Amino acid sequence: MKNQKNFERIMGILTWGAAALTLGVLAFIIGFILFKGVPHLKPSLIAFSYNSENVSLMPGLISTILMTLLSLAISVPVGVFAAIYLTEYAKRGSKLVSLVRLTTETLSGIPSIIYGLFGLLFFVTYLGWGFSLLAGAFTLSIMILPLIMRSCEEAIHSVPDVLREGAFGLGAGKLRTILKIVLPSALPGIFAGIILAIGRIVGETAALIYTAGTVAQIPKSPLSSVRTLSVHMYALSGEGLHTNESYATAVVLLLVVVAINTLSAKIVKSIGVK
Amino acid sequence: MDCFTIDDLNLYYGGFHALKNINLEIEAGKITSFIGPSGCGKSSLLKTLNRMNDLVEDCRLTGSIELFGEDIYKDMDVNTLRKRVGMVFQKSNLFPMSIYDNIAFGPRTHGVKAKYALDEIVENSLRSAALWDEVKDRLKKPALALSGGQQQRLCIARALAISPEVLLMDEPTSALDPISTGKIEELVLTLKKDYSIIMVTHNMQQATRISDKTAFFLFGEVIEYNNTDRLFSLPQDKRTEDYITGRFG
Amino acid sequence: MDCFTIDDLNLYYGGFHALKNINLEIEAGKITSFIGPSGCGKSSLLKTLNRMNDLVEDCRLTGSIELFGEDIYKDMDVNTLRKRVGMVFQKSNLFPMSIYDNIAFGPRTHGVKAKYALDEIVENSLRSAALWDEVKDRLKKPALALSGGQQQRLCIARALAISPEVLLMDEPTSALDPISTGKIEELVLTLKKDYSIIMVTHNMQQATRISDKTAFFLFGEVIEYNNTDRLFSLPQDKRTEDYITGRFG
Amino acid sequence: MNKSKEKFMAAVFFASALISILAVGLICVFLFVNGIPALFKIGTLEFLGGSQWSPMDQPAYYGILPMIVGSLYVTAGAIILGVPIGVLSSIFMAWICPPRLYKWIKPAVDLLAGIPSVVYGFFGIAIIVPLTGNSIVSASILLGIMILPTVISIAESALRATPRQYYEGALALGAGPYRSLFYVVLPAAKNGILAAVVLGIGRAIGETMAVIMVAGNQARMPVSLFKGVRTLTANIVIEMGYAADLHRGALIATGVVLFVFILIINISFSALVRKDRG
Amino acid sequence: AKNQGAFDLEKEIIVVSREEGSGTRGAFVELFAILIKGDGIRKDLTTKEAIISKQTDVVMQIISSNKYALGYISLGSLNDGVKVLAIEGIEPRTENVMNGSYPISRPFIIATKSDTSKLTKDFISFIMSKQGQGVIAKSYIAISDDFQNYSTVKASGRIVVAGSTSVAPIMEKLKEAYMQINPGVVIEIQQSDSSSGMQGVIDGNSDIAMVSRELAKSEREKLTPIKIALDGIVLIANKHNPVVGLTREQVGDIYTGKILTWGQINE
Ligand SMILES: Nc1ncnc2c1ncn2[C@@H]1O[C@H](COP(=O)(O)OP(=O)(O)OP(=O)(O)O)[C@@H](O)[C@H]1O
Ligand SMILES: Nc1ncnc2c1ncn2[C@@H]1O[C@H](COP(=O)(O)OP(=O)(O)OP(=O)(O)O)[C@@H](O)[C@H]1O
Ligand SMILES: [Mg+2]
Ligand SMILES: [Mg+2]
Repeated sequence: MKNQKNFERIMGILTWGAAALTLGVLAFIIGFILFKGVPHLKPSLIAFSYNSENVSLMPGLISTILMTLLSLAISVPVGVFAAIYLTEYAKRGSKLVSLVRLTTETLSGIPSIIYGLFGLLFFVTYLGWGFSLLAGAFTLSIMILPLIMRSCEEAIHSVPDVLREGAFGLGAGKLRTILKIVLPSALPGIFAGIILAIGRIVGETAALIYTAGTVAQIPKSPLSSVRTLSVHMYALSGEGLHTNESYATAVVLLLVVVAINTLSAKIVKSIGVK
Repeated sequence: MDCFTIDDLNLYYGGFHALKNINLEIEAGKITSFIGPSGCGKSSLLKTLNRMNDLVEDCRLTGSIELFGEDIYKDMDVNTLRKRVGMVFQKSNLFPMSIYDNIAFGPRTHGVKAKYALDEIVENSLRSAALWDEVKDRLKKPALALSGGQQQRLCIARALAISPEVLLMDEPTSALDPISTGKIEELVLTLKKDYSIIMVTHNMQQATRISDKTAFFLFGEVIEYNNTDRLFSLPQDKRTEDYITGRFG
Repeated sequence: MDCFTIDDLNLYYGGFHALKNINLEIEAGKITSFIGPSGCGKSSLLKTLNRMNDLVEDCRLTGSIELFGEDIYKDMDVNTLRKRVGMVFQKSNLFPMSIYDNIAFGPRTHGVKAKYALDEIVENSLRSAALWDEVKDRLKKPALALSGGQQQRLCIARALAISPEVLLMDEPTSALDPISTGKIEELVLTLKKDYSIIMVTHNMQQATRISDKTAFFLFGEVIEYNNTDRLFSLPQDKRTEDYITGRFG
Repeated sequence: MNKSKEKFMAAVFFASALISILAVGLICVFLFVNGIPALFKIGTLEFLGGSQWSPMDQPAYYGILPMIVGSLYVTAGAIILGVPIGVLSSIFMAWICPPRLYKWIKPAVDLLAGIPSVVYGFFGIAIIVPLTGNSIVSASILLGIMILPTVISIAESALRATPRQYYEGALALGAGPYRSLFYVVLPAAKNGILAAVVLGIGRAIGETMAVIMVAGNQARMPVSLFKGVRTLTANIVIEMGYAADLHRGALIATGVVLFVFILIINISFSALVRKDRG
Repeated sequence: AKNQGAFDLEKEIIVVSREEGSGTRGAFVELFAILIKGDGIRKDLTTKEAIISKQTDVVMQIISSNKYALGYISLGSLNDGVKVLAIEGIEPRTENVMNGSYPISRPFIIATKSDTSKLTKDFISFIMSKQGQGVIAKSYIAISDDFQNYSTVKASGRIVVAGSTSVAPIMEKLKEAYMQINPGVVIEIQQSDSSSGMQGVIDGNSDIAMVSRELAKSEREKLTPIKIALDGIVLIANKHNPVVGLTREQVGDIYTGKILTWGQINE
């Protein structure tokens, strides 16, 4: 009995402590960014076009949003559908599935610069897209595909079989069962994967420098070279010339992330209710 | 006429031989009960009848099952089969959606779209399952907030909503109180006019009350299959007798 | 002596008034049944007795419940309460681990570590739940591969393994066949010597067969509470009479 | 009609799987085609076992052992710090945290996932490095923080997916909430948690931009936890811009080594899962 | 708090260097004889203990937060968070670099193919004009100050410039000045690194490469380099460091690991 009590107490402290630590670290990082960045926010930072004096982040902001949307538009359907295939269609315990899963997981640890070099070779040079929004988005899509696939697979797996049985038992085909019962139940898990993916897109630099380039402009076409906010910050800070503006950009980037996350949560909720 | 003809059926879960040489002819328009001790394979047989066992990994089967003359494992599309052979499970498996949507799921699957038609189906099914009065004011609330008994009745309502030809029920009333049970039994008796019903039950009284034929299972085998009153009054096999008297002795 | 004294208990799920002014004295060393139609609050009352309702958000309660004189909502540590008041649920809730580990979980929680002691507890509990012969060769296999009935019996074995003072059972035999039901009933009768037992059941025959006292619930109220034979033979309330005769009428 | 839709969508799912496999395969091919020749030219043993890395000298040395060891240290450090805190936090979020608090914590963790590496790097260099120097410890702490959101999000959704009745069943046996969580719910969610850990490790190994700001990046065998270290990924990122010919090949071969490195980790993890299932 | 208290001469010097291959390091190791070059032999003797940083601002951050650190950066990036050390008593000032008395500088180079477009040639002629060098002189060091005036040809078209991040800031200024005179021209600047910049020109993806180091032999075969500016390289230390200057030899000894503590310098 006493052991039990101690266990409860210790684990309680550890659990609350861990959560507090996580939040503390987050608060600290955000505080740090705000502290360093907010004093340097100024209207010229959001001028419509960039030049070396105003170092405007507006083109970067728009490019980031476009890059995120485009990358997700490519990789979410492919990733979710692939996960559906692997979990619901491929034979359970099939060798191929295990191989794909293993490779996928493994790729999640390959540094993004390798994806960048691949994108440079394949999309930029071989397909002739040049440094462009499109080349960047495709490269990032490949990069986040493992993340989407894996979290989606896990989410689909955790949907209880009795629900599938229930739907099948009513004569629903596989497709309907998956789309109407399994996917809605798996939505929170899939969403978690998407949030992580958004994080990687928004935060990526190395892969983009080699594929989307670094031109700070509002893209006129998918084949325009762009500079996302992350790359922008990297470029600003690198030579130590615009470190303050770089922190100010980080503040804006945080706001963008919050906005994107909130928006996607809303979207998921509106799908989930039905 | 026979609705199901089961021929020399064997079922294995991996290495475990769960059903052994089953031969049964199940009559259309009748109510058939499966009885027997826990673990004897009643649910397993029921599931093979609408191929729910397809979902179980490692589950293998030999022999044949025909539904009105068509081999359900060869000639028939599995979704069509399951629309024709509805099922209510032992454990409630409601979807995490509203009461209304749970019931509407089946009809929607089979093409009913108009709201008034769905409304009608939902109301009728709920009435049939003796649940209408309790839930009519909260049709849009999540189904999972209902009590155990209410959930099970909702499962029955859901199965009725697709108006199948055959209805499989795996202990559909095991979580119900006598009043609802009575209502369901009544309902089952009404449905018998148009549908064939196969029901697994632990309640021998229930089997006696409503079923026309009864099959007694033991360790994966059918020990005895006969008209219900005959099986209960004049069991041919010693083991059947032991079992049905076990309750009272 | 009373094991539970329930005083003026009211229970709300959010705005829904699920239990109304319950006053009950439950005797120690006896078997008490709760009967009543589905949704009348039997499970809800049972859960308040070991504070499982604490987990339900929005669940609010007034009045008091005493276990052998101690107020369980005030004086007592909730884990101690739950060790003293064991519970078997309406739906099987086995853990996704081996049969052995399922049963050993409780004793391990309460400090039993030695393998031989655990082995003994596991065997005894399984025997008591009439499951030993069926599973003794696969104690290390996952519990969830068992049939519905076997799972429910395993849940009972698991509850017995912590040797509680009071045993709450929410329709523990609703998924069981008569033979196992008979065994469990026998077991319950044996346990009565040392334990107090409270059981929700839909089976009035079961209530008659084993319980000493019976409480009849309707829409969240206790309509009648009396010695079992008296309640069934001479119901004082018209509604009780309607209900208990409903089955046969 | 319904049938053809089923068929069509099944084909779409299959095609998506193929595309994914193709994409994943292409990256692998790219990696191996560009890396393996260099590996052979340098000599596998000299490459993997050599402790001197000076590819721009003449004669050049291509020994990546220091970086292999460095990656091991830093990754292990990140796991030791990040995984327990992450898993504990996910338990907190999925089961303990009051809903009112959850409304705030969840977006916060999502935000943590959305902070770019570069910003983590700024944070590391401004806050962590002054305390622990450009060192293994600094890199581990920073990476430990960076893998938190990955571990937390995935583990949390796995934990959430475990049926409530497991938890209730354990409570009803008199187990306290934490015992119920750690002995019943956590094991039930094991596969999802392992996936979370694997992806977290992947993130830790693959991360570069932040790490190179705090790790010191010395290409020599690690000497102390409070001295700098160069990881495999840092090696690639630092030199790729200037590398040509064999040097470039050697850097991509470093990627191959990383791939194999993670593969080994993943295989051991999935063996762990399988052993338990059987 | 860390910077308070006395400066402990027994403490090790925290040596910070740039990554091998970067133009800054290339110039630095050559000028301080840290690099040995001979027939088929090339060896960079920089101590293995040196912290390697890929970015100038990271070097500055490390120096500004660590009392015992020593590093080097481009003169153009200098800010007042750190302290500049004189070399052989000479302050690193623009005029000292130009007149050669401050010894360490490196060239900023652009490289093109010999058959590059007319437009590109015009842009280059702008860079090498009085106007262009004037732009450079604002933050970096012009090659010299006797250049021709640039005369407008009202050109139009697109030029892609790619390469070193060190050169990019000044290239951006040049671009803006040029585009003001020639509004019809679009100049895109891609910053990555010297090598991929030159590779881009060779592959035809870009027109001008920005290079912050000497060209390799293979690169010189395909590209024509033009020196457009000079950049001084300065040694920087923490503001709490009492040392004000170093000799060439001391710098070399510190960076090759022969001098380990600040105390050894005063001897
Ligand atoms: N998926 C499965 N894998 C392995 N064995 C199984 C599986 N499903 C059932 N079994 C086994 O097959 C046998 C028959 O199970 P079944 O569920 O058909 O019994 P039942 O007669 O319905 O019992 P109950 O009355 O308890 O529901 C049991 O021994 C059970 O353990
Ligand atoms: N968590 C909950 N939230 C809201 N309402 C609930 C909740 N649990 C139960 N109820 C409602 O409280 C009432 C009593 O439920 P309870 O489960 O106690 O019934 P019961 O008598 O056990 O029924 P059954 O015999 O069907 O199990 C029902 O109307 C039910 O819908
Ligand atoms: Mg069954
Ligand atoms: Mg109940």
